[in-house]
Amino acid sequence: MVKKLKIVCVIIIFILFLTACWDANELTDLALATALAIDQEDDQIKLTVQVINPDEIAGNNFTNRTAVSTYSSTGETVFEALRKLTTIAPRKVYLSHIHVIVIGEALAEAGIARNLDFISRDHEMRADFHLAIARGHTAAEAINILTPLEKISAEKLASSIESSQQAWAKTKKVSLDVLLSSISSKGKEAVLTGVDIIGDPNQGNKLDNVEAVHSPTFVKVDTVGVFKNDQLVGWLSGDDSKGLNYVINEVESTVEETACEEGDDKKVVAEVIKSNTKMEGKFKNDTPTVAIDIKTEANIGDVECGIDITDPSNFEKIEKQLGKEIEQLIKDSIDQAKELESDIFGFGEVISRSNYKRWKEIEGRWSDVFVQQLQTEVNVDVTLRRTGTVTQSFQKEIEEKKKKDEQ
Amino acid sequence: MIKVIGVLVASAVVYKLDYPTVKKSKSNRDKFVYWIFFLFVVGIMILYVLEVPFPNPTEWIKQVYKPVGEPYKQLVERIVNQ
Amino acid sequence: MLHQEKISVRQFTILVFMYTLGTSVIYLPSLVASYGKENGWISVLGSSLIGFGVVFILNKIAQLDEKKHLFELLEFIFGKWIGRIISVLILMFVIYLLATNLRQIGDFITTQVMVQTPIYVIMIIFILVSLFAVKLGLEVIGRTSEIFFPYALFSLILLIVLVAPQADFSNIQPLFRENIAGAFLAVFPASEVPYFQLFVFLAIFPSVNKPDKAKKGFYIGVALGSFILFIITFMALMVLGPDFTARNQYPTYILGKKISIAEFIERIEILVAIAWFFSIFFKLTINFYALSLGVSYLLKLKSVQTLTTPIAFFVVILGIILFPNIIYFMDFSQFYWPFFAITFGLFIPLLMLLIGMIKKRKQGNGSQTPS
Amino acid sequence: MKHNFSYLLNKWRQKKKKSAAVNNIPSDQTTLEKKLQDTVHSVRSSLGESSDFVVRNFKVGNNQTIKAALLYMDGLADKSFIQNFIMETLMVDTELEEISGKDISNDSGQSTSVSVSGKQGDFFKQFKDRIVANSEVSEINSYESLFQYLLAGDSILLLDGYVKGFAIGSKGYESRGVQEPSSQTVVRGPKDGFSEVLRTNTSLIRRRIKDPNLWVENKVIGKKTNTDVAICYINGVVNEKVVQEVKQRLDKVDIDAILESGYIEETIQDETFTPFPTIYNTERPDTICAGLLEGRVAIMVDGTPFVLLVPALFVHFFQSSEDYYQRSDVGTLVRLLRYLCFFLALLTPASYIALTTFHQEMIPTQLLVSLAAQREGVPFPAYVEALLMEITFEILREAGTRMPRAVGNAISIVGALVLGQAAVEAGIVSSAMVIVVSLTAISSFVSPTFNMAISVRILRFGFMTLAAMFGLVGIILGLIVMVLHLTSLRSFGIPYLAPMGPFIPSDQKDALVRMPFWNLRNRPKLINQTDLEREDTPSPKPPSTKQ
Repeated sequence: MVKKLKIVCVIIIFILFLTACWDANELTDLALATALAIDQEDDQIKLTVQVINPDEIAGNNFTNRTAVSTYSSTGETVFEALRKLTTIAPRKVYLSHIHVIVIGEALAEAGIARNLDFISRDHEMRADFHLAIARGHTAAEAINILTPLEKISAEKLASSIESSQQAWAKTKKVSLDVLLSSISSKGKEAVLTGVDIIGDPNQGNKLDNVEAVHSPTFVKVDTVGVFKNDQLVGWLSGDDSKGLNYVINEVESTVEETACEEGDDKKVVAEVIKSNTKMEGKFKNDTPTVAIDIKTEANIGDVECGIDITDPSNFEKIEKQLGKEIEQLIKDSIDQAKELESDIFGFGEVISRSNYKRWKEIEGRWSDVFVQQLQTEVNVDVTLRRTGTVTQSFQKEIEEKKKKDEQ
Repeated sequence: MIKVIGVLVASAVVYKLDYPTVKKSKSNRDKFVYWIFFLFVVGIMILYVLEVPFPNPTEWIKQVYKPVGEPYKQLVERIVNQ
Repeated sequence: MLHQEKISVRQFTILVFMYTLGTSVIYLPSLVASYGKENGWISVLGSSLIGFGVVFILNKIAQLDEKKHLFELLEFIFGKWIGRIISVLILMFVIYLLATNLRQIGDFITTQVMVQTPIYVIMIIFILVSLFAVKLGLEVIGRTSEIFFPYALFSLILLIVLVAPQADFSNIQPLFRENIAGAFLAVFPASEVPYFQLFVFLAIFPSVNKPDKAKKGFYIGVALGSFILFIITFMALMVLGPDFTARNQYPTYILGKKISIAEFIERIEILVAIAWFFSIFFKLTINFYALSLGVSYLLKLKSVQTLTTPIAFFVVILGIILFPNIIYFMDFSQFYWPFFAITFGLFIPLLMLLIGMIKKRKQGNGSQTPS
Repeated sequence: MKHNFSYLLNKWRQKKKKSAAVNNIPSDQTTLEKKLQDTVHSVRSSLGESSDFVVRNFKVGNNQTIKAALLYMDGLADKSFIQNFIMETLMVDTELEEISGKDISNDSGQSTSVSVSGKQGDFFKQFKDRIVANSEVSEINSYESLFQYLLAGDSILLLDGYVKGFAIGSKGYESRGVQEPSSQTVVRGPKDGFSEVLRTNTSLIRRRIKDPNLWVENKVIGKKTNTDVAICYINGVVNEKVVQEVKQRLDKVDIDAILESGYIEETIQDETFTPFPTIYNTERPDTICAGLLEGRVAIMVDGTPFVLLVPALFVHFFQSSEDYYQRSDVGTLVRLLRYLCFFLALLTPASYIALTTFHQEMIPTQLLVSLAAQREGVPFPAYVEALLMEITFEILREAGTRMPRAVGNAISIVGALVLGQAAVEAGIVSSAMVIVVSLTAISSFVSPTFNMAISVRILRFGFMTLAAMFGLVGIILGLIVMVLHLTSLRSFGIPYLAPMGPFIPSDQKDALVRMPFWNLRNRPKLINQTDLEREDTPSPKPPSTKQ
């Protein structure tokens, strides 16, 4: 009985098999896309896809061809442009391995919401890519730049966004779900990393660019684009982005410096190894206020002057100065955001969490409230832990020697 | 037409292989009911491949539960999208 | 006569667990998030309470006569004709359920995994596997569930553990402030999926070798299933945020996509889907078995397996014609289905219990007087 | 139509049976002829004047009055034994003068005497009691028993004027001695293996289990071959139902020849249409003994070193006797490794096909790029490529086993260089596929039993096809079907997947893992139901160092 049924299954499956494999795609039929660039061209969307040339990366015999190639097409929508690509691209463009989606500045200023729906809807898209904005250039140019070391330039872009956030804290990596939820949230605005091209973009897409020891053209990520709703309204400088990261508790590691003496140009540099932020919203005499409480741990990484860091009082002094520096960073960053009228820190959400009723009252005009009324109390507490492999700097001896020489 | 033949061939194969399991029960009632059901399902499949429109049972259920379903729908819409 | 096979209490418990997860594990977060937003998890808790209530009622019904299955009980309680009419209605509900489940699998696979494959192919291969299981009988189904249970449980727990680092508590704040009414309203549709369908287990209840322990097993299965549902919903809300959860059709699958540990353990969402295939396979099979049992009983057939093959193909056709598109399905499943389910999943069992109790008391008095 | 046909077929078969019985001369039940030469003649003619049939005519007794004949098969019987211990006693040691006249019943007589005039039975008895000085002597009455003994290697002594004869045990055929088994080798553990002789095999088991409850029952199966089949079990430990079932099934076997235990295996197993073995076979006596001690039944067949063990469950095919000779943690790890390899051997090519053609998103980008680079220029789809490579491997493997040893090297060179390296370099297959196939091949050889490896090989192709059609969904559905099939299987009434499905907690100690001996208190529950307690070794505790 069972045996017969098995035969039924097998036969039916084989009948299906005759017409099956609808979804099978051989690897050789796929163009693996690693980056997408979306630009605005006149009224249309210009979509550029960077695809891998696998033979150049992992094959046995390398030729002079580049490891990646890009294809562009234009259409009314992203989806249409993507499908139009099939007329140019030799293979089916496969989107699951996209690392970066770069959006052109012009498009970002016009509003990105309508282009994001396709990206969140398509089943091939995974949610693990980074989004960025091309600053000052078109997005297509940004993904056209060839990079040394990493053959797939999209991967270089993704990894530099990640590593600069991790070690430098001057960018902000943003994934699709974070972007969408900040765009749709009432008490928070979105930010996206900016990608700058240093050098000549036309030079950058040629193989010469990577044949030189020092590539003349390269991409750099150290700014953050600020959105209001879904439109790009301005840019935060690197330091301001760092302030942003401090506030939203995304600093993993960065470098802070402070002058040895007041007004001195010689610095003591500390490496932040851990930072933890707590935000609390409250209403002080009807003024919405957010208290930002940051606890930072740092190690001394560089001492340029002869300050005696073995002296505990000096140590404390440096801690305090560093705290002030960070505080200043944050204040500048908030000022900048207020100037752009965009609550990128999510202060609105903080307030709604602490006092929901009052939040409901101001929810409708939050943007104005943020700019005009919102007060912030920043409190930074820096703790220095270690001093690296040496304690006292040799600078002190040099200074003393210099003094003796002068005498 | 080719689709109908396809369905018939497939049904014949299924019948050929499945019927012995019914035959084993040695009950005429079982066999009879099996034939009726089988023919019914084959009929439906043929109608389906001929793209004959079927009445949708979901619509009937909707009709039955309309008196409660509609007010509930409005209630949900009011509460969720307040 | 249709009941020679025996399954153990452990197997019964696992089947209940699988059935509870069934279709809901991948849909529920989205449903409750669309109603209750960040407080959606409350609805899962609420619905599991209802679930326990349902199990209580079902256990009581089973207690009326532990040797009778659902359809025999119906005839016993309501008399021959009314009992049969209700049996037919219940069978119609179960076949509808079966077709819907099959359609849900088809929809999931054709939206997430294999987009170009025609939906009927997916439905056919799933129902064929299920047919194979039903043909082999309840004993085999029970044992197979024991084999797959560790994987299903382990992979769901693994999913929860692996996405836990990305959980952000602020996503479910403010607690108990907003959308409370929605959260409580969602209890109703949230309990229809797993709990108002549990009455199907009355059909296999008499097959359990130790009926008194099976009652406890029923509770344990539902408790474990609800717990996993709750944790998954909670995690989906915390990791994806209520908006994203509500917007996605299959948030649990997206949750799997979020797994990324040390850039090495990632891209393993299909493993989540596999765990789900197992649970829905058992749900499908139990419904299928109950359906075949009912049909065979009503038509006085010798074997449960007689009509399985025609039913299997009928269900595929039914699954295709029931819902012309996914929005129609979502609308129906949100606003009409809960009423449809509660009629059979709660009202009829309640009625059975009430009349059954009265009847039994009468019988008990009757039998006591002569002695 | 069909009915008619099968009816006719059956009739024809029955007819054939009858006619076969008629042709058989002499008929089995007929007694021997009274005249010696007649008997010898009919034996000779029924053996078709075979050249290895030897008849030695001689005379015994006073005045050489009694005609006798010794019949034996050359090659089956031990010639020197016949010479020294049968012929010599009969012809030399018997004092001829005294053979007549003396009273037969006179036991005090120093020498043997035989009287022709005495009563037949008495004379015959005398012969049996006194003259034939062998330990194994039995009377024969019919041709059936005559042939049975004769063809088993015994010598037949016939006396003129009697319808009875003697069968004297003189088996002494050439046989391979006890050697190291070639199929299941171990690093640590006994190195002896079963041989082709049934008696040797039972002795190997007896030597290990010195218990009167070790029972060996004989059966003769095979209408033509009359093969000895022994059922061996430990009474009181074994599950009686299983023994009954084995006996019943063996009784039902109606086959003309049993050349190997495989014949028995196929005729008595529960389900015929399954790729999975439901009967265990091994060449290792220690494995069989362990099985007997668990309460299982061994079936030994004369003429093959492969002994069957029933019931055989899925887990048994992943247990090697060495697991128990090593420390339990090592045994456990190795056992888990075998399960892993089972799945690797089953699913690696299928998963490769599914991942590269359906779920490219699951492969990390770098790996995908390198896979894609390898596949550039490969003309076949992944499925065809995998199929080609798997079939090639199967051919190589089959060639390797059947080849004469001397050619073996050539095969491996052809396999490794020509098919592996050259095919990759020529761009016909990708090197990733070579890795996949090699991994699969090696994994399938990890299995300690050969027949599980075979079933994996069969199923692998099914899974590959499913993967090519539906990707991972197909693989999962295939797995579900496989497990459903496995759970529906039974081996002599015991569910095949026990103790996992049905789950038996107490039997888990020796299923996926092997617990230390002091933890394995009980025998497996499902197989054995009577004498559960296996041992009571306390868990070892070092003497306390504290005073």
